[in-house]
Amino acid sequence: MLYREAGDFKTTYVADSQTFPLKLDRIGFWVTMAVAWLVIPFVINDYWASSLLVPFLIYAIAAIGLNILTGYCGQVSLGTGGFMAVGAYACYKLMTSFPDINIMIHIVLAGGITAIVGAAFGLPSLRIKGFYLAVATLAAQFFLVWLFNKVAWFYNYSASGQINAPERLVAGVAVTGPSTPAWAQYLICLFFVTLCALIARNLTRGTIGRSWMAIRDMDIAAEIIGVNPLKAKLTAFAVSSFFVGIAGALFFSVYLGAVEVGEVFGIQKSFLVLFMIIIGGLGSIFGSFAGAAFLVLLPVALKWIGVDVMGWPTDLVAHFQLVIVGALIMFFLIKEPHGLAQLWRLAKEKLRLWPFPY
Amino acid sequence: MSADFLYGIEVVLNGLMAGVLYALVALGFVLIYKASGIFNYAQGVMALFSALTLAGIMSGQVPFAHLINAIFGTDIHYFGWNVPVLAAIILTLVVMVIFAWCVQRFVFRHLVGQEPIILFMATIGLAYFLEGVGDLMWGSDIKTLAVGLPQGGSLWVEDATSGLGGDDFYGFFIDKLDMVATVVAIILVAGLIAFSQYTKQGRAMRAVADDHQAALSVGISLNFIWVLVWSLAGLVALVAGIMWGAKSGVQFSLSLIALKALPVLMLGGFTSIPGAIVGGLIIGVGEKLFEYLIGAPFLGGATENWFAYVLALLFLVFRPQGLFGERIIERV
Amino acid sequence: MTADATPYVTEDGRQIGGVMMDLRDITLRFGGVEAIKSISFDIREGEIRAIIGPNGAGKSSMLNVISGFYKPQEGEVHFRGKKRPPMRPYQVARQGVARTFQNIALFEGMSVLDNIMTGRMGHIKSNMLAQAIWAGKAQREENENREAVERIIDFLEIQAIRKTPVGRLPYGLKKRVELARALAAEPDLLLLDEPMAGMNVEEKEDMSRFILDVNDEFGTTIALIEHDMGVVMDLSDRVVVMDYGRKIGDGTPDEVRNNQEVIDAYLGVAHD
Amino acid sequence: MKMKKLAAMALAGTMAAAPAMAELVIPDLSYRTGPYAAGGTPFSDGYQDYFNLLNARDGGIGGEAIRIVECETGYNTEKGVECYESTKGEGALIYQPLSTGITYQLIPKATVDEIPIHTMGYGRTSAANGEVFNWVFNYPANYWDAASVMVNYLLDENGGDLSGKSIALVYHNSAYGKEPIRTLEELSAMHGFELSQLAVDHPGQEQKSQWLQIRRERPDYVLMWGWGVMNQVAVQEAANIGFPMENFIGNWWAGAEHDVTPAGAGADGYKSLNMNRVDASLPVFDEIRTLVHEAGNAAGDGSNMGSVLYTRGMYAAMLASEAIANAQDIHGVTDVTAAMVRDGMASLEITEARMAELGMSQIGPEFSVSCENHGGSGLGIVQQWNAADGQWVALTDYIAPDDSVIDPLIAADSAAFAAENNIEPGCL
Repeated sequence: MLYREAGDFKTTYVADSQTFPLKLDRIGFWVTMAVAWLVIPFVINDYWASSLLVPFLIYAIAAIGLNILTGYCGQVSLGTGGFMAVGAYACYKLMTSFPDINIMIHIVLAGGITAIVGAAFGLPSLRIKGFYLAVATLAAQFFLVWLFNKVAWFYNYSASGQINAPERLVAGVAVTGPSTPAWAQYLICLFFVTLCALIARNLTRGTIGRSWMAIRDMDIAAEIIGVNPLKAKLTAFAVSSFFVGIAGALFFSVYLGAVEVGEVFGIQKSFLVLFMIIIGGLGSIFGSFAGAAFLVLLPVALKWIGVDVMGWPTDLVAHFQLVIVGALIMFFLIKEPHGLAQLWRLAKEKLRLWPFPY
Repeated sequence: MSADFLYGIEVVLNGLMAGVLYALVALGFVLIYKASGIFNYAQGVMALFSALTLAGIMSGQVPFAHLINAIFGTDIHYFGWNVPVLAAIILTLVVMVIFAWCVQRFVFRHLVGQEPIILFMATIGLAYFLEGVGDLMWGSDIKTLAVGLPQGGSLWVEDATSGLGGDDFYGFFIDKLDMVATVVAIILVAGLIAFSQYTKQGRAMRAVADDHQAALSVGISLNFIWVLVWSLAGLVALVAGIMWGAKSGVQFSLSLIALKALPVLMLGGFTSIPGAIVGGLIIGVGEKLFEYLIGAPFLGGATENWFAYVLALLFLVFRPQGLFGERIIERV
Repeated sequence: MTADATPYVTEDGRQIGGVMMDLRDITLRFGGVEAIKSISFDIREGEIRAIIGPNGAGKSSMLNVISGFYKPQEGEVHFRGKKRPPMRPYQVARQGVARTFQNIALFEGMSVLDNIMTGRMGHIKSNMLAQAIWAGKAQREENENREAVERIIDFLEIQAIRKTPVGRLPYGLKKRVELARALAAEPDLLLLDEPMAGMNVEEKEDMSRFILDVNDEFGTTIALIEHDMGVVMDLSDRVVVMDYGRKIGDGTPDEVRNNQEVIDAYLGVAHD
Repeated sequence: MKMKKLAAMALAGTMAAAPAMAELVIPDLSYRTGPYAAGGTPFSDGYQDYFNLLNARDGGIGGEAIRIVECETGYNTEKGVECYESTKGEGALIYQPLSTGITYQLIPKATVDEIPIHTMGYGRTSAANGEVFNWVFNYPANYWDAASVMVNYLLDENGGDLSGKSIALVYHNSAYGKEPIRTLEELSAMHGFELSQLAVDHPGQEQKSQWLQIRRERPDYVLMWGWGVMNQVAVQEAANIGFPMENFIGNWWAGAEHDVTPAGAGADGYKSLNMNRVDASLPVFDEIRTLVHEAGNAAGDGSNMGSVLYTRGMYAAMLASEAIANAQDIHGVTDVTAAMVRDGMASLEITEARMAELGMSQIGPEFSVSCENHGGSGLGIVQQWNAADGQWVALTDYIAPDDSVIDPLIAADSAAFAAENNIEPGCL
């Protein structure tokens, strides 16, 4: 009985509403944080940063954002790619227009701009529901991508139509541009992930989170008992877009450094982030991480096994990768329809009983 | 009549034809959604897969040749025969029925009664899976579909109408392929309607669409019905795959035509076959006309992709129940 | 009979005040169907008001009008002496009107505690930024609300299921949780749509006790729809009877019991 | 039993992956899957087959064996970055990123890591300025050259005068597609032809609007910057509206066999640019057939040998191996580093004599690279599709672009890049 809750009593409401009510979970959380903040930065190299950890962290932010909208508030969105593009282009314009201001502020502001755009595109959600809304958010997706591609002001009239992140420093260390050390890239993303996860956690366990969930579970009843649907939906769109915008800004400035809107923030990105939260678990912060990990790390792992270990032709491995990822998604669903987060919860419940199952 | 006006009419005509092609894709979504409440994300990939299978069978390709060669060190690619079109289409349909059975047996039978979002997600997995299998089976090169469909503008229409305008007007351009697509779409829809009205299976299908429980209680096998609708969706996917593939060759991008169907579905509703047709026509005409009148002259072009969605969105904001939906009365 | 609105004290010592809500000539139509035909009645402070009638009489629609979900085509709603302007349901709720639903409308994906906390939506003052930081005012407020909710949980004796997801609860408990959610709003007017439907005798007794206690202890005005005549007659101070969208009776339980039109409606005398 | 076999395979795999001493590591960022696989597969086959030929025939380059590390990108930028990061540690000597998106990723990264990039006829055009882009090479030609070559070809067709002619540009609505616009606008002002632009949104399956517009406006020529499914559909639609195919010219990424075959006979007469000559009778193919394919070392199934993109891939491999050989000469060692290969590229000279010696006479233009000019000569040929024979036929010899138009554009764009990124232009 390594993992247990017996004897773990709460004597205050504060203690009762904390993020990890169980002591063991708390210890696990702090160990993870310690490793993430104090160990990984010292051992990370370029490959681990650019291929695995940085994209994983950024997708986790985007997934948290979309999970707030879809998982907590029940509004299915396929505009994530477009909103990420807003974050990226806002960040680019801010970076190049006000080069003396700290990039961290630019990234947060980019999130804020995205929040405004997101709330504006959230307006139809007051009339349109369910899958119809999902398809309506595609209008945002296609329009935004077209706009950033078409209006040269957004890419500072560069001949190529690409946007390039110039070098910016935080505390004397480059965090964007080619000479960014891997650990700095990683740490800035980790900082924003931690921040976003914290904010998301606080919002979802409080009043506003309950109003989102109420709208998700039964919107009419929610309104009748006093939830303002306009406010709940628009705040969900705004908060969600804020995170997605930060993810887009980081994706452009820290991770890729150069971006073309149609290719990087196309419809595929919207679907990918949606897949992450569904696979990870709707309405779960942990699920956002799990889903991002599943779809970022699994393909790389499969490729490594197929190409480097088994020595198979790369194209066969790529095809098998699709087959395996697809089959795994279906398999997990049949075993546990509520995503990896639920699977994890069930595993923990089993652990609580282990080794005495009754 | 002025040439500009006539060209406007030409744009509308071609928009209608394009709309038929969009509707063909949307139809597959509607069939499955109506009968089982599944929003089938894999419909586009099914179109790709069925067209790949058809092209592969016709040219006598060995399935999984690349895989077999990689494992056994062999060098096989083709059986060395060509299968006639009709036989190949029938064989492809057999493959699609087997596929439908597998989908039902191995995936959705285990997910009965789950929430729509979970069913949707399962189709995402299915899309990945099928895309991978399609590549493994038939390779990822572009295949030419020589099923004997006519191509090119109809000279007859062009000649007959060239006198309408002045010297600047060259007559209406109507693609022969589009005309065939229209005819095929009409036959397909008529066939589907006849099937659902006049056959036992069709009536059972409609019963299931109306009420699962009630259908079960009168002894209809849900399993059978679902295999049936997935097979029908496979048929629709094949037709859409042939029509689109005739233009571009059969290639990966064929799976992206699903995106063209989404605004149509928004407009026409996920459960209405007439909605899919009329929605397709409205989207086709709307986006082409917008590009002709506003997009190309004032906005720098390439507006069709987003305008289709904006059109559907505007429509829904003013009429949330869609084209043929009944007025929604909310209850608690 | 609505004219006489002088406060009085009931036999069991409860305080009945003046008119709290006054519905005047309410007519509600869905397309061509008239669900409510020019109905007027009032609800007085501190009383338990029952609305009865056969299925399809328009009772739930009436509650929906009161809670602002349906907008009547004709008629006026007066609340605390003032005409109520057109309002969204959540604004009505924030004026102190809470309710339960005929077919339980709990938030299935949330725990019992969260469901009840949702009822306190109107009592939250801290803004989103404060909530995001989760310190100071926001947390203090959360704790105050939690204490209020815990009192209701104690009151309704559902301590043991606090953290349980609502979806896993049996029917009777769900009904109780829904009542708790409505009470959490500390309403002035509580609307109960068939609070005892589908319950066995013991559960009905429990629920009746809760309703009386709520009315008694918090002084909450209650309007309820119920089919069980025994319960209605025992609980309520005054009863409105509806049939086919019309009001056919209004008065004390005894008056209603002896109303010929009401008897006809309930005995199923054919309409012409 | 099964486990044993798997373990043995795994072991063999790890052993093969362990870097052996003194070999020339060349990554191949291929895309054999995804929407553009039809173009990526033959290129990658040609690229690898040529290096395999060198291994089989000459024991590598200068006696050093070549090890190819293939990495599948699916033409996806993020996967491309993953591929770059996972292969650079193995001692990669030169990258051929093969996609615009990946190229833009790698330009800054590879500059910091000091590994040369060769973007042959794609990527960032202003990388031709070697003083700003020390580590990036885009010889033998770039997109702006291509636009100019097309116009020069048309000038030639029209007796040197294009005034009053109308030319429509159908382009992929992306950074890649927009590349030629500035050059064509300059040229239109210079030669007096009227330029109209028609954007086609990704992916480009539905182009009815654009081609109806072309049918209405009847431009004299249509130029195309297309990619992927857009190419096949454009060729089909052009044939549908009865546009004279000989007046329809694609760039060199819109001129492979698979771009025209789906349209069948309708595509006959369609023209495209090419940076390399397609000639299935080149002696080098015989060598590849006997020494690589028959030895069982072919990268693909061998079916696309001699095709446009296979030839281009092989040509790219030849340019890379020549640069490595040049580096070995310069530095006097055979086990060269990436920085040495850069030197080899920066002083590369391709002559007809050398190409003939390699069994690929006339495959590309003669050109020389210098520290300042990383762009080569910018020459291109015009080829035409013969649907009956299923062959591309070269119509012209190598045509030169108008450097007086392009050079200032390159100077301006690279100066902007240098300013944005605090680069002090100069030779290494």
